[in-house]
Amino acid sequence: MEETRAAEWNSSGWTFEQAMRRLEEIVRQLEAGDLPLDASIRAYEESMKLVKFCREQLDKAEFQLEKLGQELADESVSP
Amino acid sequence: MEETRAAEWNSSGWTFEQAMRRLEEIVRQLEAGDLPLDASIRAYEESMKLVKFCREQLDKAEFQLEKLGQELADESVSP
Amino acid sequence: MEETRAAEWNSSGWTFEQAMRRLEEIVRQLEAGDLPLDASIRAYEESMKLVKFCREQLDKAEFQLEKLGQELADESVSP
Amino acid sequence: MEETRAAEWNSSGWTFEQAMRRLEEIVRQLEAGDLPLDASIRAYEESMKLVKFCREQLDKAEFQLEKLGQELADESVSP
Amino acid sequence: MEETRAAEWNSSGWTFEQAMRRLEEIVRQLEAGDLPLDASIRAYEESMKLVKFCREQLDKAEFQLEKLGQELADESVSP
Amino acid sequence: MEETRAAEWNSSGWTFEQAMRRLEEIVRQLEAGDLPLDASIRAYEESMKLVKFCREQLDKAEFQLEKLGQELADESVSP
Amino acid sequence: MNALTRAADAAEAVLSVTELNRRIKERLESDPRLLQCRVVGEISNFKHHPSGHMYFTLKDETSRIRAVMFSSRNRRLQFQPEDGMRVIAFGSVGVFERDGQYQLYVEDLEPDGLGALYVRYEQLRQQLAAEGLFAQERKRRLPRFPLRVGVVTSPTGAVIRDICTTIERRYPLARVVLAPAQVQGPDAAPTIVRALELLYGLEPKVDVIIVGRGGGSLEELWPFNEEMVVRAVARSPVPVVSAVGHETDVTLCDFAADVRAATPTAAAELVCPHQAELRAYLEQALARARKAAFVKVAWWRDRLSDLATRPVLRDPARIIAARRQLVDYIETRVREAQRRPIGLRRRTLAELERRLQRVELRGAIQARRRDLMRLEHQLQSLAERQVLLQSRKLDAMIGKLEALNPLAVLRRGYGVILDEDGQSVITSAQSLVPGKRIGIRMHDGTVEAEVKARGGDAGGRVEQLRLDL
Repeated sequence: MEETRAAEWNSSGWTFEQAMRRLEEIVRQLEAGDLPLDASIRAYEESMKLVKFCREQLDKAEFQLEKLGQELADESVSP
Repeated sequence: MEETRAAEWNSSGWTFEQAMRRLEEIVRQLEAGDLPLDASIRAYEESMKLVKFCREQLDKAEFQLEKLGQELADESVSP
Repeated sequence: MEETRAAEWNSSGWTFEQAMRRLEEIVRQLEAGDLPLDASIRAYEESMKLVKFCREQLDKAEFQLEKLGQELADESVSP
Repeated sequence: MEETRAAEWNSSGWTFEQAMRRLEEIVRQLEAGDLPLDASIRAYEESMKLVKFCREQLDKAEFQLEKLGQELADESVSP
Repeated sequence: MEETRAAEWNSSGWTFEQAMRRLEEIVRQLEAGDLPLDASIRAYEESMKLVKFCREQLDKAEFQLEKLGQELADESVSP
Repeated sequence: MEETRAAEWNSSGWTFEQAMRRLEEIVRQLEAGDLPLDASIRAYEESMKLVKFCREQLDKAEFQLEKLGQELADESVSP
Repeated sequence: MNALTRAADAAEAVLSVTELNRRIKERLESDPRLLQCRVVGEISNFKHHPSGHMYFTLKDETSRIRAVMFSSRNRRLQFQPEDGMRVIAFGSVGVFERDGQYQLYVEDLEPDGLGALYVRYEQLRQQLAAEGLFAQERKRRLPRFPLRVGVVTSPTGAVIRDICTTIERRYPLARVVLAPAQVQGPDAAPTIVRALELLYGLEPKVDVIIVGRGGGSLEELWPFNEEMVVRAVARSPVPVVSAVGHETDVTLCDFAADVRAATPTAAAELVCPHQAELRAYLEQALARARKAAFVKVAWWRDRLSDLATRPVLRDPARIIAARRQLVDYIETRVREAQRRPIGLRRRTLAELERRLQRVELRGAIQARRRDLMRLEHQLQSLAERQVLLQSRKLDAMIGKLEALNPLAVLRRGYGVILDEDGQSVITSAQSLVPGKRIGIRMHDGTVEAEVKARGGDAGGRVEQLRLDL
């Protein structure tokens, strides 16, 4: 199942929220400690990717917000 | 749903009050943080447009009011 | 409802008192700030017309009173 | 009601007393301030007519004594 | 049966956990002491291979962890 | 039968355990003391060969054990 | 006189006081003129004794007499005698011997003249009052602007003249309708009633009626106390002003009327307004109406200007300004809130990362390594033990075998003779024929030998010795 998920993940049509949910699931599994060794490693690896993806999404979002704010500021100054 | 709204909005048969209510809804959603991340961004963008729309409505209204007030002032001076 | 009223008003079979009551109602509504923006504008416009109408009525009334008083004075002097 | 009264008045079969009472009523109504504006004006106009009527009545009045016939036994006794 | 297992083993689709379970089974068998000498030796030989496999798995896992940790650290520092 | 056995034995497809069992049998026969001397001597001579065989087996096993243990130890040190 | 003469005639005859008083008493009480006599006089020193008897003095301008009226007599009196009251007493003169006093024993007492009328007046007043004829709530207000004023009085007297003069002067609008009546004398009452009835039936109606006559004695005013007159006044359909006599004279007619006037002139003044006042009122009314109308207009103007100058109308930008504030406020909130979803998520993400970091994969690997090591050691020792066990078993076997070594006796010098091929043991000498090749097994080896002889020649010759072991 993890394989499938990881695959799904790499195909990357995921939203931030899906990524976060997956990340939480992984963290929970890792915390529970009931994964086989290689699955643990893969899960850990996936979690790293998810963290990275989420961070990027957030950065992107922040950037968009800033851009929007800037546009609005320009508009409200210029006209 | 937000998509639909934004669409509705752009078709612009809205009143000032509707725009304000929508703004309040957006603020509430943003403050609660319960929108998906991308929806949040879109909501913010929408809110900025709504603010602009509201301001324009108010400018228009003010202009009309001033004109009306002026007419009255003219009448009450002249006759 | 405001539409209807404004229409009624323009058809102008109104009495001074009705006009004053309507004016008071409008002022109250405007002061309470519970009218929608466009309705506010219309209400303001209506109020301007009402003020004008009422003033004219009062002027007319006063003029009539003066005239009547004059007639009486003439009569009581002449015969 | 005022309309009716004013009309009645003009038809002029009124007595001095009726005129006086009407005048008093009008003055009371006017002073109470509960007449509509146009009714006030009309009332004032009516009051002028009433005063005029009463004055004329007084001016043209001639005292009259009417004696009813009753046979009295002994008129000469009375002091 | 052990032959079969060892064979299966050499074809190596095994996981760490399966290997560990097999090791424990071997221990149990050896403790029971009912294995013929050459079977014991073969079992021991198999167990040594399993130990080796497990070690490698652990080494690999550890290495991957190091690498991932390093990557994450690099990313969270650099951008 | 013993003949056959001894013959069998010399053809040498025996295991350590078979050899040990044969040894025990020989001991039991010798202890019973009802063998003719030459049979005894032959039995004894056979036992000597069996002992030799067993010892060799054990030595071989010991050697293998040592070798396997050594290999594993080497591996765990070197890489 | 007779007694005195007699006393002079018989000087020596001395009388006791008692005898004298008795003689006086006999004399007085035998005079018919002093029995059943009527005396008029004024009451003074009136005392109503607790025993019920009344004691008083009757007097006139020059003289007085004591009087007593016993309770058996005075119980029936219609009025309460009092000092100053003129009364006619009916009774007889008697003597009270103990005091030597003569006095009038009153059997009946009535008020003198007017007093009697007064009593009738009072009785009738009480009766009619009890019927409610004089009740205050029956009183009507006078019409304010009467057109026809009915007057019931003598057509020739001053009353009608006064009334006409007054009304003509004050209020010429009103016509006076005179219903003549006799206002005094025993026949007056019916004429008054008839006059009233006339006015009551008149068409057009009179608005108010004045009933009047000038001042006079009680007897003169009496018709206006007559029951028929009072009742006639009381049933008048229009308000009645009673103006009978002077102010001090109150007739029952006054009580029955709606208003009482002190004089006829006062009645006329009550009945109609003064035209000067009316004219003044008209002026005033006009001025008041005018003022009220202007006040009304001014009041509306104030209200209108109050409304028109309300901030919201004068400065409609306020309507907008409040909303602008709202927009600003909401924009501020939006701007403040815009990063909140990101912030919240960053926190969640950071928390997940922290949790990830806390996950001890390395530790898990170490634990597994330890498990593995333990297994390895176990395996090693188990495998070694297995070999050791077998090798001990083998050693034990060897020990036993050594003890059972069939060749052990050979050490003590025994040898075993084997056949030529060393396979079987030769147990009988019979089979040892000379020349037969045999093997001899000693403890330390086997030699080949050849049998040389048998029997006695016990010593064989060993040709060859070879160690086979």
